[in-house]
Amino acid sequence: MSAQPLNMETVAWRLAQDIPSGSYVNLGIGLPTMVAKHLQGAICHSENGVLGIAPLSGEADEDLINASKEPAGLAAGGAFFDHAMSFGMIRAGYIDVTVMGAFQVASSGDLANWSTGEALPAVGGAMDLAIGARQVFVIMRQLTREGVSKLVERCSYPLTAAGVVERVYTDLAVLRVADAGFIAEELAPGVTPAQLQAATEAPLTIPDAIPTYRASIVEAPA
Amino acid sequence: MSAQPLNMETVAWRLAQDIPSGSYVNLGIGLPTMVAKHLQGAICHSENGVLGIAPLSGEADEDLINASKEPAGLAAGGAFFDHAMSFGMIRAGYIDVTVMGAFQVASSGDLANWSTGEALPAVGGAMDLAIGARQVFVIMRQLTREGVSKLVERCSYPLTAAGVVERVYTDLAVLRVADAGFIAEELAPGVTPAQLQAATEAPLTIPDAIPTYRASIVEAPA
Amino acid sequence: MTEVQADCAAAVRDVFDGAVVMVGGFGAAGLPTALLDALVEHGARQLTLVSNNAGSGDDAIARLLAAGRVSKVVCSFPRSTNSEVFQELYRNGDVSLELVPQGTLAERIRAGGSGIPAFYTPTAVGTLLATGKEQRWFDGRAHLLEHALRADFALICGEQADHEGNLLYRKAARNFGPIMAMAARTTIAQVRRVVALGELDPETVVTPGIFVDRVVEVPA
Amino acid sequence: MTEVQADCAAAVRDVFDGAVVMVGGFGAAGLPTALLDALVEHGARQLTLVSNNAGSGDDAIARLLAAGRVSKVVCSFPRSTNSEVFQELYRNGDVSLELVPQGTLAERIRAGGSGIPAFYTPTAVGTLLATGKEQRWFDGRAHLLEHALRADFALICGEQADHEGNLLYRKAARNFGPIMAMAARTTIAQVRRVVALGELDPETVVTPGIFVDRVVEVPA
Repeated sequence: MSAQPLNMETVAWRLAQDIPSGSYVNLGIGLPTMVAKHLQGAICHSENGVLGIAPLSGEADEDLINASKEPAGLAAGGAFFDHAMSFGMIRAGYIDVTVMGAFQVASSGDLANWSTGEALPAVGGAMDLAIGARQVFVIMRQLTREGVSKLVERCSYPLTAAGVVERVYTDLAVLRVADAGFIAEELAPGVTPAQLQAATEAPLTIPDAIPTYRASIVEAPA
Repeated sequence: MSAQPLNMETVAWRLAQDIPSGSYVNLGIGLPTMVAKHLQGAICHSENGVLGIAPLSGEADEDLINASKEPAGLAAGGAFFDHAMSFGMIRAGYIDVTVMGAFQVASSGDLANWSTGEALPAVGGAMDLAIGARQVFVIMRQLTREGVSKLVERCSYPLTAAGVVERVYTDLAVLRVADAGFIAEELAPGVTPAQLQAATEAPLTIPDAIPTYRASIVEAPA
Repeated sequence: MTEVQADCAAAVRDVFDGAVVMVGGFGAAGLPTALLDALVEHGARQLTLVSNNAGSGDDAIARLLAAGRVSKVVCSFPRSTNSEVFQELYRNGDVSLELVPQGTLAERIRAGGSGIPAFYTPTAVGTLLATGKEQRWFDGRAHLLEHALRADFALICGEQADHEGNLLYRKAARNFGPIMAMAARTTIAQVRRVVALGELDPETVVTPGIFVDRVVEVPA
Repeated sequence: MTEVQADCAAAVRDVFDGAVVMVGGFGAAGLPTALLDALVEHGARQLTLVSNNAGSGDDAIARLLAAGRVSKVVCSFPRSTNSEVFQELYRNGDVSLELVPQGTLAERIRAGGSGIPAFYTPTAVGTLLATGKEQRWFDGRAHLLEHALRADFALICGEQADHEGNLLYRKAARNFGPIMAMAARTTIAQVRRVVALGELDPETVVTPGIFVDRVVEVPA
């Protein structure tokens, strides 16, 4: 595996380009929070009862935190509500896009991101978001630290939800989940089709004319 | 039937004496609304999303109406909420007493107060209140206009709910629903045990020492 | 995305024949009169109306019914004072009725807006309104299975809205507004005042804008 | 009837061994710290705790757990940052865990507070957390039957309360407070300020006092 792994900041930026202005978006814990600052005109939902959650800009307030329990800000036009309404919104399909991390994504769209079989699992709102949001986007590194592909034919970890993932953004490529498996849509800068193929343990189509995207952000040092 | 029917205002007053201060009370449409002005320290719930509903005192406001759709007032400490919460409150047992009118009450506590079999029935919140409130008190005249008892062994009209009525306040007596049927607790002023017995078509116990209550209000002309 | 509409005609422009339309209000409080009048003008037919009442006197629901636009009514209290318009249509078989206890109606709408397809409730067990419904026991008590209600459109009445669609209501005019806003694909709110973004206190917003598609200002 | 309590000890005086106790908060926001500390002091044991989290670092939930007062936790996210206290108790078998997806947890509590014994939800279908649960199809989609959660006590944290028990919250500290208040037989709220009757705007009350049994002022 010789692909130069992209800074995930660039991947977060690339993902944000696929979220239209005016979308209602929920960003999961971890990598997905990196997407926040690249969004243009989207309205962010936080499952702890906030619409209009925004990066912190000013003094931290212990009563205004995001789903990762970090201090946050509130955009003009935001609103607070209780947990029942917050998850009602999610289940009823009002969230246009949820961005989540993952341990594994299967070519069927199955998502595994809550448990690796550890003794003490925790699920949070992952299962609700996975089945409720209109689109599930995953952002993750394509390989584990051990170099194993997280794009798989069938998840070996416990499922969060079956057949829900629509798009996957990794440090190697942008992929779409289709009937026949993953379809690569764009390569990350500096990645070759062969490198992507080698890092994918699932049915994968790489079109001959696959483009490489260019990030228009200045990357911070990895 | 020679009993002198009481002014229902007196009955409403008598009923109100059995509602302790601090109770949460829902008053149904019609006769039950007469109870409002005799309550002491109770907090009135209106199913259209109001706690602290009070008799109108001031100018009518089209946005502040009671369940009978009449202009109302709001007590200090009142609150507005939506219909789902309003009926959640009712079903979950937060209403201590609901006062309802009735076409018939059976000695089993069955209540019929929404339909007499007419072509176009209407139910409103009657069924929710009947099963949800901790205590169901009925206020009604004991006889129909045709002189037929509304206290029955078995309701001939469609049920609102089975086995829910706890106490009945009529122009003849105050009655309790017990396993063996109605137990008269007090007679209305001027009513004899024989008159009550004659006006009741259901199992009825009239204790020998049954008291007659005295209304401490000045009755308006009938 | 919430659109601020110039007038009620624009707000109801795409209500289609056969649509399910929820209409807020309890009596006159919260009744979206201007939107209903625009709907009469618009002309959509064969509507299913989900509302607590079925018109009173010549109020806006009665006008919609009188114009012959409604084929079915789902409500709890069709026999309001002066509900002659509905009563005659019903007697003539021109409109059908699904009578639902008020709390069950509210909870079915709330379920529709919360991604809950069905729930159990103790209301109406052992009554005529339980006919044909599944009964099941929980904790020693019988309950009925009830299904969620969703709608193509909700017409509701608020007090204030901002450009994000956040809504405040006024007093008991709130009633069905918040839950109908959640349960409809397209929610249209007439409000007495549209205010700029940032003018509403995020603590006091009752219906977050995510549920509201169109707002139109109709001063009192 | 709502009682204004002089202190937290009085407010939690009758929490009994084996009680089910709901505790509001999402992380530190809305956590009723003073009430939880009073509960540790009070000494009730064998508690079932219903809360989103199972303690972090040495927060008030962790202190209650560390004191050995909890035998079961119902929550969605027990593995928070620094949840070592819970993790060790769990590993040693001293506390059991019912893991519930966060939205299902919220909806079960809301159902408990709304007289709904059970409902169907699409969340968790086909996952390990569906084990043993009834599955049923509605509109071509599989759902799980979930049961209401109720509690003997709810400990929640508000911003202001009046003497009727009406509550306001602050920002994202609202979270589970409103639904837990509905779902408990005895709801106890610590608030930053108790105000006189009439000082709260009836339009902005989030939790009506009917759901609140005791309030105690705990300034920030």
